[in-house]
Amino acid sequence: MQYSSQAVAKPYFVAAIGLFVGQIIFGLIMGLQYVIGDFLFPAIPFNVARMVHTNLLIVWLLFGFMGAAYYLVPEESETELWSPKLAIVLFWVFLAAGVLTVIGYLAVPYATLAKLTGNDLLETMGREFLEQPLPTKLGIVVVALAFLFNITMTVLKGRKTVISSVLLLGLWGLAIFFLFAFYNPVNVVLDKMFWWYVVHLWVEGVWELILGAMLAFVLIKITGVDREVIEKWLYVIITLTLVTGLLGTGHHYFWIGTPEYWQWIGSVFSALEPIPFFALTVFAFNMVNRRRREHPNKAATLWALGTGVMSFLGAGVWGFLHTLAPVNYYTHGSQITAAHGHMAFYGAYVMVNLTMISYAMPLLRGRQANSEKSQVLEMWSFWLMTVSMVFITLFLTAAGILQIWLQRIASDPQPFMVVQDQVALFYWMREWSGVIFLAGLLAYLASFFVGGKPAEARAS
Amino acid sequence: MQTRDSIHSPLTVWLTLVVATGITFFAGEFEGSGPAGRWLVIGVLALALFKGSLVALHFMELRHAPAVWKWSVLGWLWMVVLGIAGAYLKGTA
Amino acid sequence: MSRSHSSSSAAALPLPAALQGDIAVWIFLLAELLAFGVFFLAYAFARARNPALFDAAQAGLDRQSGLINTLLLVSSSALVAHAVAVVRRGGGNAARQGAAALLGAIACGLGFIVVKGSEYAAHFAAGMELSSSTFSMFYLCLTGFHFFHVVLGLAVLAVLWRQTVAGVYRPGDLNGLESGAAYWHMVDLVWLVLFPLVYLMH
Amino acid sequence: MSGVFTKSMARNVFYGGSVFFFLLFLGLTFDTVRALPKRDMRHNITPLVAEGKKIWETRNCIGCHTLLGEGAYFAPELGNVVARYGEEGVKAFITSRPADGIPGRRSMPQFNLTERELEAITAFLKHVGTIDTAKWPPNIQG
Repeated sequence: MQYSSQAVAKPYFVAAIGLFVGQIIFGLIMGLQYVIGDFLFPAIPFNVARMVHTNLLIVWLLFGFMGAAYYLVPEESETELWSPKLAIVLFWVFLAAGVLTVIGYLAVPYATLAKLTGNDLLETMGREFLEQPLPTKLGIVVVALAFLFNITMTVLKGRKTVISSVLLLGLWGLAIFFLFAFYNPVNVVLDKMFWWYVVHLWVEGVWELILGAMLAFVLIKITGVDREVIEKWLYVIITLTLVTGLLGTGHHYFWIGTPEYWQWIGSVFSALEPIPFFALTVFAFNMVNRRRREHPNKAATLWALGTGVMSFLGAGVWGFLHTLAPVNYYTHGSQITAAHGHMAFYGAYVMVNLTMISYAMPLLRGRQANSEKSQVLEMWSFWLMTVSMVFITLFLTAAGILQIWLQRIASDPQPFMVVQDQVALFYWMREWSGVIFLAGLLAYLASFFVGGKPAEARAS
Repeated sequence: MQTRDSIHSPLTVWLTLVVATGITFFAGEFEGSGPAGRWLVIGVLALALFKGSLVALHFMELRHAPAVWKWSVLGWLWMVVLGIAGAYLKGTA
Repeated sequence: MSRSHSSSSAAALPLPAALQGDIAVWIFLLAELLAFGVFFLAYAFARARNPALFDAAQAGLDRQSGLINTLLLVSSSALVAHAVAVVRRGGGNAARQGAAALLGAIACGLGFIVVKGSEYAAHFAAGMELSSSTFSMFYLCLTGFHFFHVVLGLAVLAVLWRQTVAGVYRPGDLNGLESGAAYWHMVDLVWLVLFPLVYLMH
Repeated sequence: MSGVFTKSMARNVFYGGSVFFFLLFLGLTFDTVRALPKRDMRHNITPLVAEGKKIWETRNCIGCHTLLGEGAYFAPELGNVVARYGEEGVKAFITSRPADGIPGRRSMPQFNLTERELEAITAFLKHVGTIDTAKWPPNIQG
């Protein structure tokens, strides 16, 4: 850690992991509700648990991105952060907004929360991933703008590198596309169309820029390969991302009332969307193979390689599985979508955050890498979480295929709930995989506290 | 003194392309249907393959580029044109 | 490893295999070719399912302008190739000759825009739009997607022309010119497949 | 694989390519917004339907159900529910939800909607059912 202001990233990482644990706990609650329908009903109905699960996911990933930015921008720009104090203030504001929102979800019925928080003034609640009350949404915008101001000022007064500029581009894109959350027309088709600007252009657009920048930074530090090579490939990968991802938005415009030409454009371009993830994996392995130093932090290297592979599998392969219109006609709104969602989010954005945290946390605590014991435990957590996520995805895919057959393809299609009862077995197996995932996560937590002599840093 | 681009100067390649385009156009104009028409369309597609290869090999100078780039572009051209021909024959069958 | 070779090398050594232009551009080209290729095959198979509709709608296309556009693009491509050859050879008025060739290429490109634009104007006046029929969707998507690539290509050629006039490119150091040329040839290559597919196949 | 590979060219290709495709995306979005009125039955959106959408949102129905296939996969698709059970069927189902849920079964909360609110939510779901979704879902089960 070359600049003292990088220490600001530490609370962000801690909060990120804390909220991550919360997200997984509510995921387990929901997993159980899938098989024991009235578990915790009416105290925490499924929709409330889901809001908490999905909102915690987005918030902790944002905490991770902000922490990563606060860590890598000073080092990339070779100058102190513009205002560490502002970063700390924003941390508490964002954490407070997040916790209050979750409490609001859990404490009062959603309709009451809407009335209490001025939804009548401007209706922005009640849409998937955008359930936050108006004050929280405004809080997110304020925090995002102040954060971006803080980071941009740091870059402007320091060295401009490709990594920091790509990261900035991704973060500014994130903030700008979030503004569409305030557009909620009565016309359902328009509402859905521009809702996808927040969701798709995030996770299949600007978030991939952030992912690329973070991974490139970690790879430069771990492998010591010179910056020129890594930054060239970064540009190529994010070019492929935007070239395929922008028109790839069309694969969300198949069945929501938008014209049918999107079925062709959406299918063709989203079918090419796995290419940047494949290039990312080849890039990551290539850099690690051509490494010019043996970095003691083996865990972070494993996370970096894992990010490439799992994002290609989850977002790339599982995405392609149901992105072509004729296939999507049957899989739309089924468990196949849920399977893709889980592995894509974990493989791409959870893992890149854990890569960053696994690389930066030891440095923030004053050592090059954790002790051998701690890194072994961390690698255990990597495999436990990754393999259990693969199983969650496989079980949901199986449930989805069976669901589609029974409910949509069979000669005498059965009603939704009748089908759900028949796929309950897969939901049970998914729940057990979820428990193992939690075990992996707890192992990850433990790895921070398992002491022992830190690995002496051979290389600089 | 043999330098790379003097073997096929752009002029000769250009003339060939213009002639091939003329032939393609007149073949396309022919309103024949049935087997004769079908063979004409295959001929047109073959000409497209020929013209495409000319542009790729000479204008894009792929004829002395590393094999991976040459065969990816030529491979693309062949697969697309053969795919079109296949779809065309399936369509008219 | 900058690939520098001087064209005035006395012995005609077999020159090392060299790619025209920058690899970054070529990766982008292959992605574009892949997108166009998938669209072409989608068109071909959609047509196979409904040849009658496509043939009837195709009759409404203006084959003459398609021919003129092909000739314009092929000539423009040749001029760009000529410009690259001239600048690579170097010598007294290489920059001037190269710039002139590029200007010719831009003129042909503009010609393409005009011809294609008038075709579109006629179609739009006749009420054709993206969602009026499968054929119109494919026709506008394919030719439109290509049309905007020609527009982008003209912008690239304009930059290349300005750089050539300024004498930026010299033998052994014309990576930008070669990259732009490769992109422009790709746009021509795609049209060479698109023209028979959309205009002539029936 | 010899050949020049410069960062500046990679940067130019990035900016050129992404701006190009973003403009294409905007153009297509503009065409879509222009072509929508023929498909989204916006002329049928009455104040009652608008009120229904607000109830749909403030009860967070999307937290369990899917609407035109988008949302949560815990409970049935509601885009075509009025076609499946009819308006009275939908109202009866909503009003008859037991407050404490059904033991062992996935349970829908009792929202205690007023008569007006019931009319509104049903009108909203009826309207959504008329949107031209290119013949999705595959059958009445949704």
